[in-house]
Formats: sequence, structure tokens, C-alpha cells
Amino acid sequence: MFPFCFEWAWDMGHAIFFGGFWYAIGILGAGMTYCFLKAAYDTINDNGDSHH
Amino acid sequence: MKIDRRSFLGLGLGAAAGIALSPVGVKLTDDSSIWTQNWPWTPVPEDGEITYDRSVCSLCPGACGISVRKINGRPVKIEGLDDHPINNGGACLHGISGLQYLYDPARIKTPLKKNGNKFEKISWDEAISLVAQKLGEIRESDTPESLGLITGADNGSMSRLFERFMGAFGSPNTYTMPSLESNLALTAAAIHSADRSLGFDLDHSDFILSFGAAIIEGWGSPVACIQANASRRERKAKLVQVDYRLSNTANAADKIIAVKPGTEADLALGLCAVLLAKTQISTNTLYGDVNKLAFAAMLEKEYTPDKVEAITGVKAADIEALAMEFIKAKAPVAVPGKGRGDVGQSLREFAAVQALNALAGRLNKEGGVFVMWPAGYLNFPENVMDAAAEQGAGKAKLAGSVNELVDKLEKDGGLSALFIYNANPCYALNNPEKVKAAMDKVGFKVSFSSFMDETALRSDVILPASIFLERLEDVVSGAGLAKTVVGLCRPMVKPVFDTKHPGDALILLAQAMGAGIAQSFSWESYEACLEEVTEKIWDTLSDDGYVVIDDKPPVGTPATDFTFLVSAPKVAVPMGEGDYTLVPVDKMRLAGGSMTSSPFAVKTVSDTVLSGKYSVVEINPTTAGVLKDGDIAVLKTAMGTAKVKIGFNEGILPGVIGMPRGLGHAFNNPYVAGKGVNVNDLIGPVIEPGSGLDAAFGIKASLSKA
Amino acid sequence: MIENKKVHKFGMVVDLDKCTGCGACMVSCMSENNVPFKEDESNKKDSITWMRVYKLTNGKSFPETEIVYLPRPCQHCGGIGDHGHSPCVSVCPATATDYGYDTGIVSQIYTRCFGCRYCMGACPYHARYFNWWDPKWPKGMENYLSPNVSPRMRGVVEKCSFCYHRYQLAREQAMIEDREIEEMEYQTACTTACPAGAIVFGDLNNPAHKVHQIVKPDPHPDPMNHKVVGKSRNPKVFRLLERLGTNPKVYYMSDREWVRKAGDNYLKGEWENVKTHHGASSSHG
Amino acid sequence: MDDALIPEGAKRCAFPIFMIGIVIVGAVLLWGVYAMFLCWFKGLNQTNMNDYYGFALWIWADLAVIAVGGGAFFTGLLKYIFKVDELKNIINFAVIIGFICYSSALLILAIDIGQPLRGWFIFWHANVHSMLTEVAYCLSCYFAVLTIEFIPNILENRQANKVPFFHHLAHNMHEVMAVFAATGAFLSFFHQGSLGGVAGVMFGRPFAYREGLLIWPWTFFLFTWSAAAFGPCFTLLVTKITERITGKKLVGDKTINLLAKISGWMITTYIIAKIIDTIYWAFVTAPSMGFKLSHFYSNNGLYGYWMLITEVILCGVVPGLLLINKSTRENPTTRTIAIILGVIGVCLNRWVMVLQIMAVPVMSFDTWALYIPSWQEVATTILPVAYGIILIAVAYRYLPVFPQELELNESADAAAQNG
Repeated sequence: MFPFCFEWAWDMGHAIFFGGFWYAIGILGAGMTYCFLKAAYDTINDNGDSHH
Repeated sequence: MKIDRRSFLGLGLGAAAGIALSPVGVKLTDDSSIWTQNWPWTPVPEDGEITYDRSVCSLCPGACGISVRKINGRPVKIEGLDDHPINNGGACLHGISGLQYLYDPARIKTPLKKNGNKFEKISWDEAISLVAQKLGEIRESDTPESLGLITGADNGSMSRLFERFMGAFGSPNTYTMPSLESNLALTAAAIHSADRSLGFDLDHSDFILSFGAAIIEGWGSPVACIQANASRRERKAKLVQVDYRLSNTANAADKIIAVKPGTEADLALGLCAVLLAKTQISTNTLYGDVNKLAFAAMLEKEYTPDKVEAITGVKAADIEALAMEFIKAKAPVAVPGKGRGDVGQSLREFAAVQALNALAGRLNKEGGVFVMWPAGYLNFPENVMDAAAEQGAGKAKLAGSVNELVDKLEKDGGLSALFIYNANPCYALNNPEKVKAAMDKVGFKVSFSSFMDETALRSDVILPASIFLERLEDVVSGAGLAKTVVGLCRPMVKPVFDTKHPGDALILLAQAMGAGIAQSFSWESYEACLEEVTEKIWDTLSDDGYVVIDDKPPVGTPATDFTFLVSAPKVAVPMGEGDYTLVPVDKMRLAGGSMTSSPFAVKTVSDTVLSGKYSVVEINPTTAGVLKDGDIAVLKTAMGTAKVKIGFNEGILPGVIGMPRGLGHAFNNPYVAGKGVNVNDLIGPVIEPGSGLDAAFGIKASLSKA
Repeated sequence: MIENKKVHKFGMVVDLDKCTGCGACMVSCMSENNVPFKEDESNKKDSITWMRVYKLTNGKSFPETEIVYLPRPCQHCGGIGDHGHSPCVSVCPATATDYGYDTGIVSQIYTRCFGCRYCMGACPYHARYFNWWDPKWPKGMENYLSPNVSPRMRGVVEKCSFCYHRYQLAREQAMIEDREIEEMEYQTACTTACPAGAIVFGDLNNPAHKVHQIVKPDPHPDPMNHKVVGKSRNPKVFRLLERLGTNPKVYYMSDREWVRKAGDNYLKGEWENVKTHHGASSSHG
Repeated sequence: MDDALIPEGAKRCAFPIFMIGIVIVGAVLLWGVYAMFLCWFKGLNQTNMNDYYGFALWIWADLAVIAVGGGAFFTGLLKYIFKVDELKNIINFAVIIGFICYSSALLILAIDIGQPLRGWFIFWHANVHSMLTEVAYCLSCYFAVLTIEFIPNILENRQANKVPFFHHLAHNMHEVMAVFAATGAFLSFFHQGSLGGVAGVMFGRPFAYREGLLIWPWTFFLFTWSAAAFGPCFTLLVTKITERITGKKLVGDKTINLLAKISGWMITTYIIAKIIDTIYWAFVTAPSMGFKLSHFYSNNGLYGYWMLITEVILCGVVPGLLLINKSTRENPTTRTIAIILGVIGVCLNRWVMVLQIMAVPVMSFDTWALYIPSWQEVATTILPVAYGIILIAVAYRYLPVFPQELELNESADAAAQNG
């Protein structure tokens, strides 16, 4: 749920709950984005064998 | 551009991002949200202006005022009518679910003609001329008396109209189904005078002694009775219930007198004997009584407390105490009629209870029993009787009651045609198989039913009737009420199917018959007829929706004739063999008699009454033997066997099996029919000498594990 | 604006000594609220009856046996401390059931419910029903359906709403006429149908209303159990499972002690204390 | 036939034999899928649930698979956060088991709800006070974490790994796995707890209700703790079964014993807490609502005291003690008995916390409600098992799931050759 939904209330419950939720989503999203971008970068520069 | 790995990857990622950002997702989500919230197969009732219309419910003899809520003229809810003299805003579950009857799956949608084993649709013109032709043949063969009529109620303009038809046709063979109303009329006729009825002023009584009457389970006018019971505490009125099981009424009572089933009359006579022996009232205050001395002698000899104890199982001391409590109350009243007081009643029992009222000086007293005059608001013009009619109507009736008629028909026949209106004898009478066999002996049966019930299924022609919500009719109270109120039932909706008011159908038929019959039915419609015959009260009736004819005790004390009680031999003990006595049990949530329950009513029925396809029978655990609660058992009587479910009930006398009435219908309504067993299938009629009533309150039965 | 400024707390008291178990309330409710029916309704565990009449017995044998019929609509719980967190509302994941702080009524939004049935598990009164089947009316019978209550679909939970639509209609009328709702203007379908007059409905916050006068709700938390608010100061009046702190707005009344005792669970010896406490609390306010 | 896909050096059964197995299990799977579609298209009338049993077999299965799937988050937590490096030998498999458990849980939920197409309302119209909302959020997020943890293993397939992008992606995901694992542990902690909270907050149901800390009833913590404790038991059990079926040693004893030891201590500490909770509930919480313990465990055909004793003593205390004791832990027979008892124990706990709650009457005039699931419910509950078997079979055949496989079986092969 987003703050612009009518059920939204600016209270502790919503702040903690959705804070945690969006935080988790954010980390997962950012982490995966990083991995994809880094993988794409590594592929393009083809220095991927370095870790072997 | 060369598609290499890099650009392919880019394209893929780009497409994914593009779809994610495009409105497609949001749109699909939104659509699925809307679609999943409004399934196309979930009905959306049409909205509109709310209005309320007043009418009267005629499902049972209660004659309650109803208020019908409509949306744009479409009825959506039935409620009790506020300030109505009978039900004062209250309603019962059957009345409230009245709208379900409009669209009942078993409703007969057009006139039908039996062809072999099947019904085929015909037009009203065809139907009327078919019946007119058959009846014409009967009259031509000079046996007009061989037309019979079985009706449900015998008051109001519709029953008068049917009787009028029979008169003009030339047959005396009119029979009514047993009802509390008819039993009370018989009682009045037996011990007071003919053409009277009895009304019990429960509202003003301070001591109600009920002989098994299910006062809060459908006896009389149900809502009025429930209200009278509800006000008892404020009025400090006592209720003593004579019963063999803990019915709801017994449970609501201040005291229960446990009695062996079928001995209620003896208890009433025992109480009379105590009153005679211990008080001076009978010899001093009663006047104009016939055969009082013989009655007193009989009581003295046969109904001493000790003897009554031996018969009823009620302790002699309790009998004496009860009698004294009764007589010392300010406004006591004794109420007859086990259960709803319709089927399986004995006139001896009704009369004994009424004798108790008479001895206690409770006739025509406030809070007592009223010996009432007929409503007398109907003025029909003289019937035009032609020669054939005169001749036929002068003949003797085939039988004294509908039960005797069934007997007679089954054995020797005797009717060539039969009208059935407002009755379902093939279900409601004891031993329906015999009734069906009797029906088969009648050549031509015409049903005026609204529903394809057990009896309609056996008819040759059906002239389908509009139900109470579709028709105009005067509905007069009765059924043990101590007041006479005529209500006007008004069409709340146009007939849903190709049905007619049975009055209109009868008028059409009479006119098609020609001769004197047509002259007797010269109205252009039932509406015109009703307006004419209720002329005195029509204006008030149509303006207010009801007319209170009388609600005060009748003046004077009527004479009491004890001849019937002195001569009435006792009914034989229940027939057959078995360790148990099977008795039918009336339940408020199950309609009895000719009325069928609605889907809503059946839905409310407890699982201790109906469980899946099984009727649940009440039995005291102490006499259940090896049977356990919830077992499926075979219940066997001299009349038949049935599989039932055992329901332990501490509240029933040991040795008695209570079986709900109103189940076991067999017709095409999956919500109501095919559930449980019709208790009448298991009980054989026992015709009471002197009254012709089927007095079989029960039957010997045996139980074994299935 | 034309808001009704008063905060209502609609509630009900059922006189169990008057109830005859006739079933009129059940049918009136079904017909008022478009409750469906199916061919076999004898399994009461899947039969939708917003108002259900329970049959209780005192467990003694004939002729000491006594029966009492106990009509059970949704209890419209206020939850612990009467703060509006009723057992069902607090657990619904999709806000499909909600507590009306202005009425005390627990609502149910059928089109939002997705059928997880957590609320049914949380409700100790079995007042909540699931549509295991798609409701089907025999041909033509949909014609009697009322537009004031939407017919439900398969897969959602439904329950008694204290005939909320009747409140809405009454409120609209009162708003137009710029006045408060009269006591008799808003009555539930079961109340109006009861032929025995066993049900009294009204605003528990309004001392002029009959329900308030019978119940005399204690506005303070019960000193013996702080979860409980609104305990009746009438010693004959009790609530179902009051000790749990669900704080229902449906009260029951009986002269008979065994009936009052059946309303809740008591350990050995506890009832004797509670019984006297009941009387004592009437001096409380 | 499919040699190119099989990890280098690994020995796998012949493809036709593999396919026969898959087809047999697949038939069971299809039976479940059929039942699933029945439930979706005809509605939940296909089940034997009713208004008393709003929660039944499925919700038990849901809670049970999530509990036993707890091995994934707990092993991940130990491996990536507490750096217990030894567990690298079993982490892949733990993740796969977790992935199966959680995907199954989501599938069951999708069948269980009355209006599956509205399922997303839980996110859109969320009620933050509901434990179930928390469950749904954390469950779906954690499933995403498990997917993320599973992906590198998939990409390590011999063919997939040849694609440079996949190769790099797997590598990079390994690099940041600790972040994902930490998030996963956080999410897991909450949804395992919330599942316990689901029961514990029902203050209308004295059998379920527990007091607690702030908004969290004790069952919140007990559920998290029990999932962490018994989850590894399930991982070990599935490993054992896989080893039995493949006839190979797949995880080294050192790893097994380490995980068993950790699980043993977790179980022991959990069961102490559980016993304290039970005593407090039985002697304080329930009596305050008017209930004696005997009310919950008598007058019915199934839920007797035996249930409580089996759960706590036989399937709690006993496996705990067996696993913390070095000799019984390192004895394969007693270890296996302990992990089987442990898995039964946690499943029984979830059963009690779902079905017994529904069965116990609360109103004094109500009766015990017992229920027997319909075949559709049974089939849809077995469906995830079949699906799990297939996924494990495929993963084992084509992915380098067990890092020690070659090493452990080389010597065996050599020994066989020498012998």
C-alpha cells in the first residue's frame, strides 16, 4: 500500500510496517540491480575470468 | 544493425522495463479488481423508490396483518403490520418468507391436464370448458351429488363461494380438512349449539391450563398466541402445560403436568370431577344444562382422582391441587388441542376441556372462553337452484367427515368427480397411501392448487390459483382467537404465472356450465362478488385493510349439553404392537397441514429435527436401549417403516417417540421436499365414534438399529 | 455540515425468558439481507444464518429439564478495552471488515474480502459465515432481492451488520430533516420481526433509549478485569464470553441463574463470586 | 542423452530411469493439479472445511512447510552472517528445500483463499494490525530472497555457466549474498513469528491466545525459534533421504553433525521456552478466561493429552537431548531418529495451533467440531510434495548442489574399483 491510498494513515503502525516492507524491497531491488548491472559491465569488459 | 549478444540483452532489459512502466500492468490490475468484485452471475437487484403496502397473510388461519415493502413496485420484504388488531407488528417466520412462495419451484405455472402419467399445458379456455363438459356429463346422468369438494378452511367468501357452487350444482358432499377451527366448531356444536365457534381470551386470562396446546408453536393464530404468552409475565398470568414432552410451550410454562399421551381428556374430566366434588359451583350457578346429572354421576363414578391417576399417570393429589388452583384463579381458561390442534384430535378431549371451562364458569367471561357467533359479514344472494340441484342437494352426505369419506371412497367409491381447494389430503391426513388409493377411485379430480403438491400431482385437471400475494380476498380470523377480525388480502403483485384467482376460475366455470349454476354466479369477477357480498363493511375494509367485527365477550351464558360427553365412548388405544408410542410433534419452524414450508423456514430447522435426509426422532435416553444418539434406526409401526435418526432428548416421557410433523414432502421442490419422513405415513387413522374425527394421536412403534 | 455529531453505540438486549425459539428473527434477517439458501441446510456448520438461534438446556432430566433459546447475531465486539479492535477486525488482512467508531457496528465489505477466513477463526461466536457456494436462487426468485444489501459471491465471508442499511436510510432521512435519528427509526429486521418482543435494539450511549435503560452499561472498565468495558449494571443482564474482553454490544437477559451462567466459562467456585460481583457493580456508578 | 547438462564428473542414473521416476511422481502431481483446478473453478465447497473449520488441513500444511523450510533462512544466517563456513556444503540444498517449501506455501495460499483473483488486496488494502498481512508481506519478500539465493546455483549449471553474462551474474550475486541473506533472516524472523502471532493474537480463542511482549504474543517468538530449531532437522532429513535414494554420500559427516548440533541446542532451548509457555498458559492465561486445561483435551475423539505429550516430550525434549549429546548425535541411527521426531514435532505443533484451535468449543453451549479433509484437500496438500520431489530430482541431476559430492564419492568409487 502506498501513502496515497485512502486507507493509509500516518501512524506508528503504518510507518513501522511499511517502513520495514519498503526497506526490504529496496534492499532486494537495489541488490539485484547492482548484480545485473555489474554482471552486464563484467560481460562487456570481459574480465570475468579473474575470479577463477 | 547486427543483433549481437549485447544488443539482445539491452533489448530484453529495455522491453521488460518498458512493460513494467507502461500503463498495461495498472490497467490489467484495475480490470481484474473490478471484474473480481462484480461477478456477472451475482445478481444486482434493481434499486428504486421504497413503498409499503398493507395486506393480510392467509398462509395459515392466523390472519395476521402484513406490510409489504416494495422497490419500484417490486415486493422485497414482508413484515408484520404495526397496530394490527391480531398481530400488532409481529410476524412469524412463514409469513415473513411469504415472497418465496411467489417463485416457488413447485408452483403451477399454467392450467394443466393429465394425459396418461404426464401433465400437459392447456389454456384457461380449454381447461374451463374441459371441466365444464365433465361436470355437465355428471349432471346429465342425474347424479350431481357425486361431485365432491375438499377444502381447507370453511370461513370467508371463498369457502362460501365453493359451497355455493356445490349447492347450485346439486351436491351435499362438501368436506373440510381437520383444522383447529373445525375442531372448535365441532366442539361448540357438540356441547353448546351449532354454528358457533370457540375463542380463548388468552390475553386476559391469568391462569392458562393448556392440554398440550402448542401455544407458542403454531396453535391458533400463532403470532397472537406468542404475544399473549410474552405478556404473561407482566400480567402475572400463569401457564400450566399438560404434556408428554418438553415442547417449547411446556418449557415456557410455569408448571408441566406430565401425562401419558392420549389421556388428556381423562385428566380434564378428572379435574371436572374434583370441581364437582369439592365446590358447589356446578350445581348452583350453571343453568340450562342438558344431561348435567348424568354427567355428574359419570364423573363421580369413573373419574375420581385415584382412577384418573391410574389412567393418566398424574398423581391424585396433583389433580386435586390443580383443580383447586384453576378454580381459585381470577380468570382461568382451559385450552384444548394437542400441538396445533388440527390433525389427530379427539372431540371427546375438546369437549372435556370445554366442560371444565363450563363448570368453572368461564364461558363468555373476559379471560375465559367465548362461545362466538359466526362473523356474519357476508351476504350472498339466494342461490338459484334448478331441479337437478334441488334433487341432488337433498341427498344424504356420503360421510360425516373427510376421514370417513376417505374410508368410504377407498372401499366402495361413490364420487365421480372431486374438487380440491386449499387442501393437501394426500400429505396431511394420516395414512396418505390410503388417501391416494381413495383418490384413485374418483374418476375426475380438479385441483385449484397453487403448488404441485402430493394431491395436485394426482389430479386430472389443475386450475392453478394465484397465491395470497397475487389476489384479493377477505380473510377472517378464527382459530381460537377471542375476537373476530376481517382483513383484506390485496394483490401485492400481478400474478407471476398464468394463474387465476380461484374465485374467478369458479365464476368462469359456473358460467360455462350455464343453467342455474351460471345464474348463481352472475358476477363479472370475484372482485365484484366480494364487493357485493361484503357490502356492509366493504368501505371500511378497503380503506383500513381490516374490520374488527367483535372483540368483547359475547353476552349471556350459553347452555351446555353434556350428552356427547356422557355417551362418548373412549377411543381405542393406539393400534399395533411395539414398546414405544410414536407421536407426531408440531414445530413452529415447520408448516403443517396443507401449507408447505418455504426454503427459508426449512433452513432454520434445527439439526435435532432434520439431519440430511433423515427425520430426527426424540427419545428419552433411558428407554433408548442399545440405540445411541445419532444412530440411524428403523422405526416400525403397523402402518409402515421408516429410517430415522435417533435424537436423545431428556425432555420427553420415557417410552414415547416424538417425530416432527411437516417433513417428508414428495414433490418437485428440492429445498423443501425429499427431506425426512412424513410422520402421517406411519400413523393409521382411528376414527372416533360420534365425531368422525381421526383421533389417532399416536401409534405403537418399535425401533431397531439400522 | 449535517453530520450526526453524537457518537452512537448501537446494541441489543435479548430477553431469553421471552424468546420462544420461533425462528422469525432468523427468517426476517435472511429475507432482509438477501441471505441465500441451498438444497440441504441441515449441516449447520455450513449454513449461512447471520442470526442463529442456539438451544441450550440445563442438562437435567425430565421434568426438571429446561430449555432456553439464545438468538445469536454478530456480537459487534468492541474488542479489549472497547477500543474498536474486535477479534475479527484486528485480524482481517485486507481491511474488509471494519469497526465503525461512530456506530460501534462491525462492517463487512464483501467485494474486498478475498476469503482467507482468518476472521472466522478469530470469532468465538461463530457469527461469521463463508460462502462455500455461489449463491443461487431458483428461477425468478432473485426478483425478491433487496437492493439495499448487495448479494454476496462465492468465496467471501458475510455476517450480521445490525441491518446497517436501515441505519443509512434512517440517517439520510434525519439529515434531510436536520435532526437526530429517533429510536424507533432505526431497528434491525430481527427486532421488528420478533413476535414475542424479546429483542430490544437502540443506542447504548443514549440514556433515553430502552436498551440503555435495561442494560445500564458501566462506562468504566470492570475493576476485576480491565479488558471488560460496558458491563451491565443490571444483575439479570450478561454478555456472551464477557471475560474474554471481546466487549460485545449484544446483551442477554434472564431471570434464571443457569442461563446467565451459561453465557461464559467459569472455573469451579468462580460463578459464586461473579454472581455477587454482578450485583455489587450496580452500586458502582 | 542429457549428459551435457549434468555437472562435470558427476555420476547420474540413466535418463530413461530418471524419466520413469519423474513420470510416476508427475502423475501424483497432476492429480493434485486437477484437485487444485477443481477448487479454483468450483470453489471451496470442494473441501470439507466449514464455518467452524475456516482454517484446516491447508493452513496446517502451509504453516508446516514454512516451519520446516526454516532451515533455509537459519542455515543462511549461520553461513553468511555468522560465517560458519562449514555449512557451505549444505547451504545450496537448504536453499532449494526452502525454495520448494515457500513456493508450496504460496501455492497453497492461492488455493486456500476464496477469491484467488483478489489475493493481492492483502497488499493493496493492507491492514497493518493483522498478523496475516505481515505474514503475506514477509512471505512473498522472503520467497524473493530464496529465489535470489537459488538463482546462482541454477546459473552454475554446466551449460548456463558457459554464457558469460550468467557466469558473471552468478559470481556477483555470490559476492553480495550476505546482504540478501541478512534481509532474508530479518524477513524470516518476522513472518515465522507472525505465523505464530496469527494464533496467539486470537483473544476470542482461549486455546490459541497467549500473552506476550508489546504487540507480539509469545507464540510469535516460539514459532520463529521452533522454525530455526526444527528447520535444519528437515534439511538433514531430506538430505538423508536424497542420499538413500541416490545411493551416494552427498554431505560430509562434519557438516551434518555440526548442523545437527546447532539444531539440537536450538530445539532444547526452544522446548524449555515452550514448556514454560505451556505451563503459564495452562495455569494462568486460560484459567483467567474461565478454562481448565482439561477443557481443551477431553470430550472428543482426537485431541487428548497425548497430543500435548507427544509434541512436547516425545518430539521435543527427546530429539533435543539426542542431538546435543555427542554420542547419540554422531550415531547415524539415533541422529536420524532424532531428526524424524523433530520434524514430526514441529508439524504436530503447527497442527495443534491450527486445527485444535478450531475444534475446541469456546461458548459453554458449543460442541467440539471435528473434521476430515476431502480428497481434494489431500491431493492439493500432496501436490507440493510431488512438486518438491521433482524439483529436487531435477536440481540434483543438473546442478552442482552438493560441493562435496565428487570428493566424498571418489574414494568410494576408488574403493569399489580396488575391491
